[in-house]
Parts: sequence; structure tokens; C-alpha cells
Amino acid sequence: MTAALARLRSWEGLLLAILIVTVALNLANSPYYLGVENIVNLFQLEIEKIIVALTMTLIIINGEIDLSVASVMGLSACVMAWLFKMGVALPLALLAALGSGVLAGLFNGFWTAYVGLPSLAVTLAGLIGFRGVARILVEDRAIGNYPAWFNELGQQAFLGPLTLSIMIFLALFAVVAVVLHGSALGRLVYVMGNSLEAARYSGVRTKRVKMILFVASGVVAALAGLLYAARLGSVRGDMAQGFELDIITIVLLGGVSIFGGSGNLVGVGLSIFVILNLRNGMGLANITGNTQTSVVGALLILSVLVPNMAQLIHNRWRGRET
Amino acid sequence: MTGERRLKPLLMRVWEAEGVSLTEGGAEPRAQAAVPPILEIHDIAKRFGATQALEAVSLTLYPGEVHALLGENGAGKSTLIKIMTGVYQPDRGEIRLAGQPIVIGSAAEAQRHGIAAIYQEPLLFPDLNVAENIFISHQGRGAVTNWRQMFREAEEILAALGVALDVRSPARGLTLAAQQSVEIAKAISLNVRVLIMDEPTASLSAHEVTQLFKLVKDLRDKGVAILFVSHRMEEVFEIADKVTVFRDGRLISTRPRGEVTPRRAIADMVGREIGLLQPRAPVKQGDLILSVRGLAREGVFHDVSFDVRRGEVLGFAGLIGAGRTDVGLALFGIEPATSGTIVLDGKTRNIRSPREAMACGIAYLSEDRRQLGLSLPMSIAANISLPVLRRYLDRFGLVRTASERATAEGFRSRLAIRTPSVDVSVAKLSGGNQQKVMLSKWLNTHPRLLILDEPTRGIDVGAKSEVHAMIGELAAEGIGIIMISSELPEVLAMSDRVLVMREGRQMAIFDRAEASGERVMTAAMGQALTGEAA
Amino acid sequence: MNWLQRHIRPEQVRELSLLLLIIVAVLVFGSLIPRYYTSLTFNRIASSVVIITVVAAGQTLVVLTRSIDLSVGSIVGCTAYFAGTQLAAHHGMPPAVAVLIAVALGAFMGSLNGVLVAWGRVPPIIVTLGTLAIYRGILIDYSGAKTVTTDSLPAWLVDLPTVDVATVGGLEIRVVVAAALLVVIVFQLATSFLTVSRRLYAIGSNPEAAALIGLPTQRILFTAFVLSGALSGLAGFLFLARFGNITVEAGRGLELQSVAAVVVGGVNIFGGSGTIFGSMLGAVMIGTLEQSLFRLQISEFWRDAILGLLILLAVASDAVILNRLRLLWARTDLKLIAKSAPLPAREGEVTAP
Amino acid sequence: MKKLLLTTAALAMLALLPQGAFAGDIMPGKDVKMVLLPKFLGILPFDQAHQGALEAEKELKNGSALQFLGPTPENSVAGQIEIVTNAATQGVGAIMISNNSGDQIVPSAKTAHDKGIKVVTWDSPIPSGEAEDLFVAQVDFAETGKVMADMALKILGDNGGKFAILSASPDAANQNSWIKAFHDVLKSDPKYAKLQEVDLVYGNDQSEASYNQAVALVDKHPDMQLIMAPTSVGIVAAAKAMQDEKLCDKVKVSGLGVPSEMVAYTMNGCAPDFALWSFVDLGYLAYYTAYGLATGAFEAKEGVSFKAGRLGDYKIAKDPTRSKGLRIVMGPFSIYDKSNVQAAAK
Repeated sequence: MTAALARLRSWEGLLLAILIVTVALNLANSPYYLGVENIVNLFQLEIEKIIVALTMTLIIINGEIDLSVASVMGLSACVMAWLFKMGVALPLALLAALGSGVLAGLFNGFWTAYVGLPSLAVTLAGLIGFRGVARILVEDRAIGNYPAWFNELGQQAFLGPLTLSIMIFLALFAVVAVVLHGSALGRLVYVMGNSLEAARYSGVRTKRVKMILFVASGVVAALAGLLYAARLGSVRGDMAQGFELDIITIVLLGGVSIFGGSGNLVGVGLSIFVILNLRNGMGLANITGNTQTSVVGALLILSVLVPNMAQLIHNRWRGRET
Repeated sequence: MTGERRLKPLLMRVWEAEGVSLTEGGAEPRAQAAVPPILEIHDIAKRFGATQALEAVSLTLYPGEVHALLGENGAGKSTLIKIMTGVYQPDRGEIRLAGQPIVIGSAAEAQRHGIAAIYQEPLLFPDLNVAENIFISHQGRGAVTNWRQMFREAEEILAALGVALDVRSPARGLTLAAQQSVEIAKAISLNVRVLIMDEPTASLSAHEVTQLFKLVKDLRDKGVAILFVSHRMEEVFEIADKVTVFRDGRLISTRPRGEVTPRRAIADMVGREIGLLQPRAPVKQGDLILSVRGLAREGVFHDVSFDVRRGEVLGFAGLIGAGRTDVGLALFGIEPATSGTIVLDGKTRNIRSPREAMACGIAYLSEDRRQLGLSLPMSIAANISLPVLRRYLDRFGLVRTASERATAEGFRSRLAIRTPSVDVSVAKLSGGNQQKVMLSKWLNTHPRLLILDEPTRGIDVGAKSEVHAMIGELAAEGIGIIMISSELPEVLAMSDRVLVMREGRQMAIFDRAEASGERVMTAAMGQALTGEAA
Repeated sequence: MNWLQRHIRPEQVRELSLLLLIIVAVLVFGSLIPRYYTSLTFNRIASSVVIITVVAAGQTLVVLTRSIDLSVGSIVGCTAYFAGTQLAAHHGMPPAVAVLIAVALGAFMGSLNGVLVAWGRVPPIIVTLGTLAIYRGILIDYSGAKTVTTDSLPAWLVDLPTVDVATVGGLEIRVVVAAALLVVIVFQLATSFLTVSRRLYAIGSNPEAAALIGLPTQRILFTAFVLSGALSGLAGFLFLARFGNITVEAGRGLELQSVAAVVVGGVNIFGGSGTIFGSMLGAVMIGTLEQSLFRLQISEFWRDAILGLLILLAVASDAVILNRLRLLWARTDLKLIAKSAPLPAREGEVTAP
Repeated sequence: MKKLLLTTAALAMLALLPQGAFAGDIMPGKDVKMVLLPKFLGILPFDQAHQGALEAEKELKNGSALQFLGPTPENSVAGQIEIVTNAATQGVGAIMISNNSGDQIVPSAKTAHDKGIKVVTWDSPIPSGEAEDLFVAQVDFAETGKVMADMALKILGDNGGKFAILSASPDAANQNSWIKAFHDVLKSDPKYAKLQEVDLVYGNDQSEASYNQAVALVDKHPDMQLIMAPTSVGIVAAAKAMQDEKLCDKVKVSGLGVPSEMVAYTMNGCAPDFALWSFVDLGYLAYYTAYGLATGAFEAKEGVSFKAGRLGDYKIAKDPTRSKGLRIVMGPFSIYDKSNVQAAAK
């Protein structure tokens, strides 16, 4: 009983269970599920979101939030497209686009860390504002016809069946894992998430850390935006609109506390797999978009509700108030 | 015996300082037999998982009696309190109120029974104004709040407490003492029959303590039964009619105050003999480390000037809110000074951030270890390495946990931190051990100047004396120490010199010889003494 | 200054400063836009902020308790659609009943959030992020792609947005505007005078303490979410009246808009402080910006960028103002006096009635 | 009952009927997995198209049931791509896309196409024409411009006046190309010279945004007399706005709308004229076309003709509105006014 409960209480355990069930269901109801093509698609279709989710994890554990990521994705794609349209060499355009991500990050970081506004408010303004800038650049155009190599970056398999995006995701996952769980920065991320003041009283350069995180978030979002552009081969002002909620959902489902200070990349990794498999499975089962989002929403709630209830019942049973 | 002899004069001094003579007060036990008990706790037991928090505890409280409850942290005091206030339910045993068995299902019920508690950490609502905080848990004040009336009543209560707060302003930013006063006002605003005070004095300065005691005695005389929990011997022996000692969840002894000495009580608490508060043997002082001239932070404190030498302990005395902590924060760069000079090792420094302070070899142990001093969920090792994390990085910028733990182990044995392992999260440790971890954390920065803010607040007697001993050693090693403390005996016993502040101003600096309880108090209260005024 | 400090709390000053910002904005736009100072402009802004104001009122109640409700947009959509289909089916239905249906449905959906947060102990953002998706999904299924169309609705509803209650010097006070104002006033009064509602602030301000002193934390949380849902329901009805045509899109994005209004309105996103009136000002601020930007002779594509910037400046400027004030208050406040007054002799003097 | 305006496209079709290679009739009873993909779920026109497709399915006795799969409005692009990709994975016979993703759909459509899946677009094509077998156009887009211009002229009168365009989102391919066609027509013929466009705004196909935009237009351009809204959401919102503002006699609304949603405003004169085609027929035709292609009854080549059930014969031609790509044009437009809107709304 208690042993089972302990396993259930560990978030990762719960996610693992959910994942296994999902995979089993998928295997049962679709012959196409196991195909290499499908496995690759399973990643490709959400790849940009899960890339951004990695840096979002850092931000949320740090006790902040970045609602502007989707708009930054759109912004960088539009910057790239706009410059390309103006005849700038694509490589330069790509660099500039990443630069726009840095600027966006600096913007969020400055107002949050140095002026001390709540990141929710700042990035909410960013959500609207950055999208606005993207709009100014592309207006009502859809900008395409990039050199073949660019589209291939987003679409062709590079290493075996792996596309560049997937390899970037895997690499970034490793990097973030090391940073969060091995490096000084990661340590500070947790400390600040637990108590910003305590960190300050220990001589931590809290402003600098926040700034670094927001810039990282900006750059990665910009990169994801470019990968998205490469995958779709065409850029519009509404690119990635509304992704922020999906991204935050992934992170929270991963067991990261919205109040900061707790959570780990294992959980987020698992939650990524759960959501990918869930969406893919339902897609193959011809379940439409609204049902998909509903199911993910329900899962998000249940994954917290079930352990809580188990805990509660367990306590009642032990006759102890919590 | 020798301990006894050393103890006597010290307590004398304290009591004089607090305006208490040995004969007065509750010295002659008042007749209690006639009055029936108000609250009887019978054979209560409570177990959390593996640990038996309380075992077969019985306690009887009489109206008009102050019953002191002693015990080291983890002895079960707070568990008992939580049971009395309906936060926990006992596994066994019963509680009788005025003879009637009762079940206290919730804090609200406890209140209805007239049982109220004042906790060590005040439970205020920073965004509500003072008046609301006082009346927050009142039932039946009507569905609609009558602000004018509420403000008036709140002002009356606070006036009675001798505390002047703007009842309209939010509780955010109140000093700990002010918060404590609001807590007390809150408790007495309810028609209490049983008042539980869990270390109410932990954050009060000597003067405020005397003020509080006036109040407690007044309540007692009105027939309120008071359960008084404190780590401060001298307080307990001033205020209590009965003294009960807990150890490891069991009741060790309950005696009338007349029949127990502090030393006896402590022996019961720790199960072994401990000498308490012997004056520190002065070490020969070395050359100048820090000299501060005309230091000020606009609107907070003014014109503070003092020197600290190697091996010296400079005590900061004064009422809470006198600005002592603010001086510490200024030196550590949390809230930089706005004027004045800080000269460290002959070099004039302009300290604007904790990092700069640390670079100058300054370390500051916060008075609020839970919120500011430590990162509770993190492991002991992680907390100790935090300020100097860079030292533990390999060339890839990754943390070398091995050497981190090694350091932690070192301090663990050196400061006798009681813990199964250095990977345990600090939250799981007792107050005393947390204090030691915080001390280790800052010693690990190899400071030349150590600022200790309330180094023994809310930790039990055993740990306390260990910390005091530690301070002695550090001074002996040649570290300059500034010790901010509201415990007069501590200040007097530990300091080579005592700097007294009042309302943001430096009132006087006394040498060890001339620093006596009443002189320090008078300085803290007002009229600066001629002669040593800095 | 001292008198001021005794009688005006920092939060109120923050609202005054926001009011000032709005006035400044109006002056600026007035100088840029021809025919700006007209009753027309007033009506535009007034009726455009009605819905968001009502939603923001509910959002405020939730945010005060250190929670957040991201499902409001979906609730507005569902209630608007459901009330619409009901009215389409029974034209005879009295207005009161129609409103009641919308509010009741909203309250019900809110109560689901409430139960999950209060007793399920699931963080609010997770619950409402989930129901945001779930409610919208349900609406898409339930609607079966049918649209509620204006002509299917009774005339009184379609005309509702244009009916005035009073005309003050050319300024028409539309019924819906009055309704929104009423909501704000009622809840403002409630939150500042009802003992119960003060507890919203309490649990938002210090949840642990609230639990320890035995406040019914769970019931309060639950109520906050129910009210938020109910107000979203009311907003849904207003939405139906204003736009007539209800697709599955209805109300999408209101969640972030309402949060924006609340944040700009100076409600502490971490609970405990802020007022309904404040978030109304927030809504008006944003509404004024949007409506005025519509009318400026600038490209469509510039609007969002400018709007984002202005919102940020609004938040920044009044945050800075407030911090200055906080310092001022903190310093002059709370002096402990050294001399202790004697306790009143009379029995029960200090004990409360 | 419908008053059908004989349009240029219709004429062209009739003219083309006799000659040209005529492919064999479409054989019913074959078993073809088919997916109908709308821009997003929950919008009336697409549901009507679904009805039409089901009607065709019944006629053609297709062994496997039609899949009507759509994304949610908020992630239409990503959703459409996901559905096309999954369809490709499952190797369906044909997929019918009302493309809301511009060329962003191309990569996924290409994968499907390369697997031999027939990719038929309807209502909104793939702009570049890549990876698309055939576009079933509701009407000739150039003609849409003409129809809009004519309605504007009819409303504003020969001495013209000022009008503004309220479109869907800046990214809506259909609206953009219609507006472009509209502009071209206005330039092409001097009789439109007096029609003066004062503004172009977007309501993002949301009632509230469109409504606010319409109202704002009135404030911005007091002398504006017409709002032209080539979007079924926008036109209704605009009409409602003008009604609420009691401006219906001063500012008219026109454009493309669904009769059942517009009837009230047409009758009370807020929107005297508007146009649309039958989405039911469009779905029906799309199904026939896709089925025919998938069963090999005919090929997607220029000049090929086929018979689509009750709608009669169609001939595949180059799409003049795109640099690349083939199309058939359903046509014709139905122009609605007081005389016919009520019947159409039924």
C-alpha cells in the first residue's frame, strides 16, 4: 500500500505510468504508430514547442514566467523573412533573427530583473508587443521561396531519420539537463526559486541570473521560430500564435511548480513524451483538434489531482491532519 | 555547585535590569487549591509516522496562573500547543475545559472555547491593516465591517498594550516586535480563558519584554490561565508560577516555581548538566579591522561610529527597531549606507552590494534564518557552499559535489550539527542546527568581520551554549565580531564592548567593565549617560 | 502628508495615479485625433470595455486569493452560446430568466474550477489552464458548428446594447454600461465592507496564517471561483447581446485580456492587495488605448506593438510610483513609543463585543 | 427560387462543354478512404460543405466513411498540418483541404502527394500550387472582385462615394486574393472611378474584433458610406455594429456572407446586398472530384472534363489567379437581396 503510494506520489512515476498506458493504447489502435515515419512526425509536429519548453522550465523553476515566447518565435521568423525579402543574404538574416531573440530577452529581463516588475505583466506586454513588431515587418504578406537548403534544414532527415530540429532538441535537452542539475547557474536557479531574498542575502547576483535566463529563453524561442519557418517553408505574421499556453502546459505537467523552486528535467522530459504520444495517438485515431486539447487539459488536471487525492485518503486512513 | 555560584550574580543582574527584585513578583506561591482547574489535559499521545511526538502527557492549567513550559526544540511543546489549538488531533487522551470533556476540532473551535495562542512567528496578513489583523478571527462582529468602530477598538487595545501603531496602515513592513504586539492584541481582544504563548519574547528586546510581562501579569490577575513557553530562563523564573519540563515528548517534571532552580530545570530539559552563560573569557585584541565614522542611512539611522578589532566581540544592544539590524544591513551592502565612511584594514570602502561586502571579508548572519538566512528546501551542503559556489566549480563550471560535501562534513563535525547526512534539506533540521548551518555557511567564506544578528533567537538551551562557545572560539581565532542581540544577558556575557542604539541613533559605547544591565537599559531607553557617549 | 497617510492607503494612491495616466492618455489622443472630445468617443470606450470589465471583476476576486482563472474566456463563450440557443428556442423567455441561465451556467463551470482548486488542491493555474481547453472543446462539440444568429434572437436582446438608461450632457449611459458599473460598485462595496469578503484578502495575503487561525480557506477559494464563473456568465450574456452572432470563437483571448486589465489595474498578481475599482480602471485604460489607436491615422499593423508598449509603461510607471509611496509610508509609520501606558483597570475593557 | 446571375465563368463553362477530351464517368461503389479538412471546426459554412460531401458520399456509395477532421480555431495552421501529416501516414486515398495555412501546408501536403494520395483543395487553394492535384474553386476569384465592385457600385450609386474594407486576418489567403482582385477591377473600369477606398482593417474573423473595427471605421471616416466585408464573420459583425449605432441608413454593409446569418440585416436594409456561393454544393463537388481522381476515373490534367452528379460537367483548366496549379470553377455566385434572402436562409 504505502510502497505503491510512494511510487504514485513521485511525479515521474506517475508520468511514466501514463506514458506506458498511452503507448500501449497507440500500439493497440494504430498499425502506423510504430513506423519510423510516424515516430519522426510525432516529434516534428510539436518540435518547436518542446524546444522552447526546455528554457521555459528554467524560467519557471526560477520563479518567473515568460508568456512572450510564442510572439518571439513569430518575431524572429518575421525578422528573417523581412530581411530575406529585402535581399539580405539568408545566413545574415538568420543571425539577425537570433539577434531579435536576444533583444526580446534583454527587454523582458530588464523590466523584470532591474526595474522589478512582475514577469507576468512584462511578458504579457511582450506577448502583445513582439507580435505587433512582427506584424509591422510582414504585414499581410506570406513570405516564402527560401533557398532549398533552408527548407531542407527544417524538413530533411540528417542523421538517420533524425531531422536537424530533433537533433537540436536532443542536444539542448542534454545542455539544459547539465546546466540545471550540474552547474552553478542551475543551483542558483533553484535557490532563487525557493527564496529570492535568501539568495540576495547570500550574495547571489540575482538580477544577472534572471537576465541570463530571459535572454536564453529569448534566443531559444527565436531559434525555434526559425526552425518552424524552415519546417513550413513560409512565414506569416501569425506564426506560432497561441503556443505559449501549450508550452507552459508541457512544463507544468512535468511537475514543475508554478511558484518556482521545484521540478526537474526528467519530469519535463516525460511530460513531453506523454503529450507527444497522446496527440499523435489521437491524431492517428482521427480524433479532432478540440477533443485533443480537451484530453490534454484533463490530463493536466488529473495528473495533480490523483496523487493529491491518494495522499488525502491515505492521511485520513492514517488519521492524520495535513 | 560552581555553576550555581556563577549563575546567581548573573540572574541578579538581569532581574535588576528588568526592574525585578528577587523578593517581589510571584515569589511567595499564591493559594491555588480553592480554584478549580480551567483546562485539564489528560494522557495525551500523538505520533507522526515513526516519531512519537507526545507520549502520555498530562497537564493542568488553573485560572490566574502562569504555567511555564520548558523543553528543547523537538521536545513536543509545539505539538501540544497545536493540539490545544485544534490544529492537530491527539491519537489518545482527553481534554477537559472547566470539567467538561471537549474536542477541539479546529482553530475556530479552540477560539470558541476561549483558547487562544500566540506563536513564535507572528501570523499576520501583510496586506490587511493593523485593526483588521487584530479582529480577523472574531466571529459575530456582524456581516458588515464598521471600520470606524474597528479602528477605535483597535486603538484602545494597542494603547492598553502601550504600543502606538497606525491601525489604518497595512501590517506589511511592521517590525517583528510590532507584529508581536499585534499578535498579543489579537489574543487579548478575544475573551481568552486560556492563553498560550509560544516564545512570545523571542523577538522582543528586554524593554518590550518587561512591557509584555506587565500585560501577562495583568491578564493573570484577571483570572486568565497562561501557558508560557520560552527558552529564556530568567524570563521563565520571573513570570511563572509553575514550571513544567518536557523532554522527547514526555513530561519530565512539574514543580511550583519556588521549588526549582534554573539549573535544575535545564538539567531536566537536556538530561544532563549544563552551565549557562558564563561570561566569555576576554581574548587579547589585535589590530583594527573595521572603523566606521558617521555612518547613516537616510531616514533609518544616523551618525553611527565605532571600531572593531581582531578578536573583539562588539555587542549591539537596544530596543527592536532601534536600527541595529539596519547598521548590519548597511555594512553588508543589502541596504547601502547613504553617508559616512567605512574603513576596512585601513582602506576606505564603499559597499553597495553583498558581493562587495563579501569581497571585503564581511559576513552577515540574518536574524531571520528561515526567510533570509537559509534556502530551506536545499541540502545542508548546498546551503554551506552557496556564498562561495565559485570555489566548488570544475573547469566546465559544474559543481564538484564531492568537495562540497567534504566541506559540509567538516563543519558538521566542527559545529556538531546533528543530522543523518549533509544531503538532508535544511528544513528538516531543528532551529539550533539550522543556526549552525547558517554559521558554517558564513564561516566558509573565511570572514574577517562577522556580523551576527540575533544568533540565538528561538534555539534551545543546549544549542545556545554551543553557539556561544563557538563565538568565543571565533573571536579567539582573531575574527572581529559584531553581535546584535536583544537578549541582555547574552550581550553582557559575550561582548568586550557594548554599543547601544535607540531610534536610529547611537547612544553610547560601554567597555566590558562598565557595561551593566541597568546602564545599558537606561541608554537604550533614552537619556544618554555622560562620559562614554560616542 | 501625515493626514493623507492616515486616510489614503497606498493602493488607493495607485488607483489615483492610474486615473491620472488615463487622463494623460485622453489628453494626448485628444490632441492627435480630430473630433475626439465627443460623446461618441465616450460611448465607444464605455461600451467596448463593458464585457472585459465584468470579467476582470471576477478575475480580481480570484487573483486576490493568490489564484488565477484562465478559463474565463471559454466560460464566456459557453454561456453566450448556451443562453443564445435557449433564447432562440424560446422567444417568450423573460430577460431575467435569460440572464439567470447565463449566470447559473457560468457559476456552475466556475464551481468545477473551485472544487478542484479548494478541495482537490490543484494549483489554480493548472486547473484553469485545463478547463480553458476543456470548456472550449465542449463548446465546439455541443455547438455542432451551428452559429447563434442575430435574427434568431428576440428583438429586445438585439437592441439591448443601444438602450440608454440616462443621458448626461450628451453622454449616453447605455444599459450594459450601467450594468457593468453596477457590478463594479456592488463588488467594490462588498470587498471593502463585507467581513466575509475581507477574507479573500486575508488568504491571498498569507495562506498559512489563514489556515492556522482557522479561516475557512477552502470555502473562500471555492466562492471566489464560483463568483468569477458567475460574472463570466454575466459577461457571456452581455457578449451575446452585443455581438448577436455567437460562434465557437466567442470570448477567446478574454483570459489574457482580463489578466492584463487586473495587472494594469494594480491588483497584486500574488494576491492580497488590489481592488475591483482598480481593475475596472485597468480595463478602461486598455480600452481607451485600443479604441483611440483604432482612430489614429496609423497602419493597422502598428497597433499591437504600440499597445504592448503602452501597457508596459502603465504598469511600470505606477509600480515605480507605488514603491516610492510604500517607502514613505514605511518610514513615517509604526513608531513604537517607549513609555508604556497602564492597562485599563475596568474588566473586559479591551475584550471585544 | 435563387436568382442566378449568369456570370462570365458560367458562360465560359457552357461554351467549353461540347469539345475537349471527356473522361469516363465516375464509378460509384469503390472503396476510398477520404478526409475532408475545413479551415477549422465550428463555423457554419464548413459544416454545410460537410453536408454536401456526405450527400455525394451517399450517391457514390463509397465503402469507407468520410472523415471530417478539423483543427481548433486557435491553432488552425499547426492543426491542419498535423492532420495532413497523419493522413499521409495512414495512407488515405484522397484528402480535401480548405487551406488556411498558405504555403505552410506545402511540406506536409507534399509528403502526402508523393505517397500517391490525391490532394484536392477547395474553398482556399495552396497559393504556390505545389503538391496540389486540383483546386475546386467556388467561383472565379477575379469574378469575386467584380461582384464586390458591382455591389459597391449598386449601393453607392453612380456618383460613387467612400468605402472601407473589413477583412478577416492579414494572413487569410482567400480574402487577400479577393481584395486584390477587387482592387484590380476598380482600376480596370472607369465606371468604378468614383468608388474611393479609405481604409483596410482586419477583424481576425472574431465577432468582437470585427465589431470594434467596424465601429472604429465610422469614427475614423465620418463620410464613409459602405463597409465591404469579404468574410462571413466580419460582414455580420459589421452589420450588427451599424444597426447598434443606428447608422444603417448612412453606412451600408456588403460583402460575402451566409444568408441565414444575414437575413435580418438584409431585410432591415443594413446590408441590402451581399453575395456567396453554396458551400453545400462546394463540399459535394469537392467530394466528387477527389473521389474521381482517387479512383482513377480521370486525371488532373488541363482540358480533362468529368461529370459531378447533380452539378453537371466540369472541365479542368489552368488557374489564372495562381502562377501554377489547376482548377475547376463551381460557380456561380448567388447575389442576395430582400427578394431572395429569406428563401435562401431557410
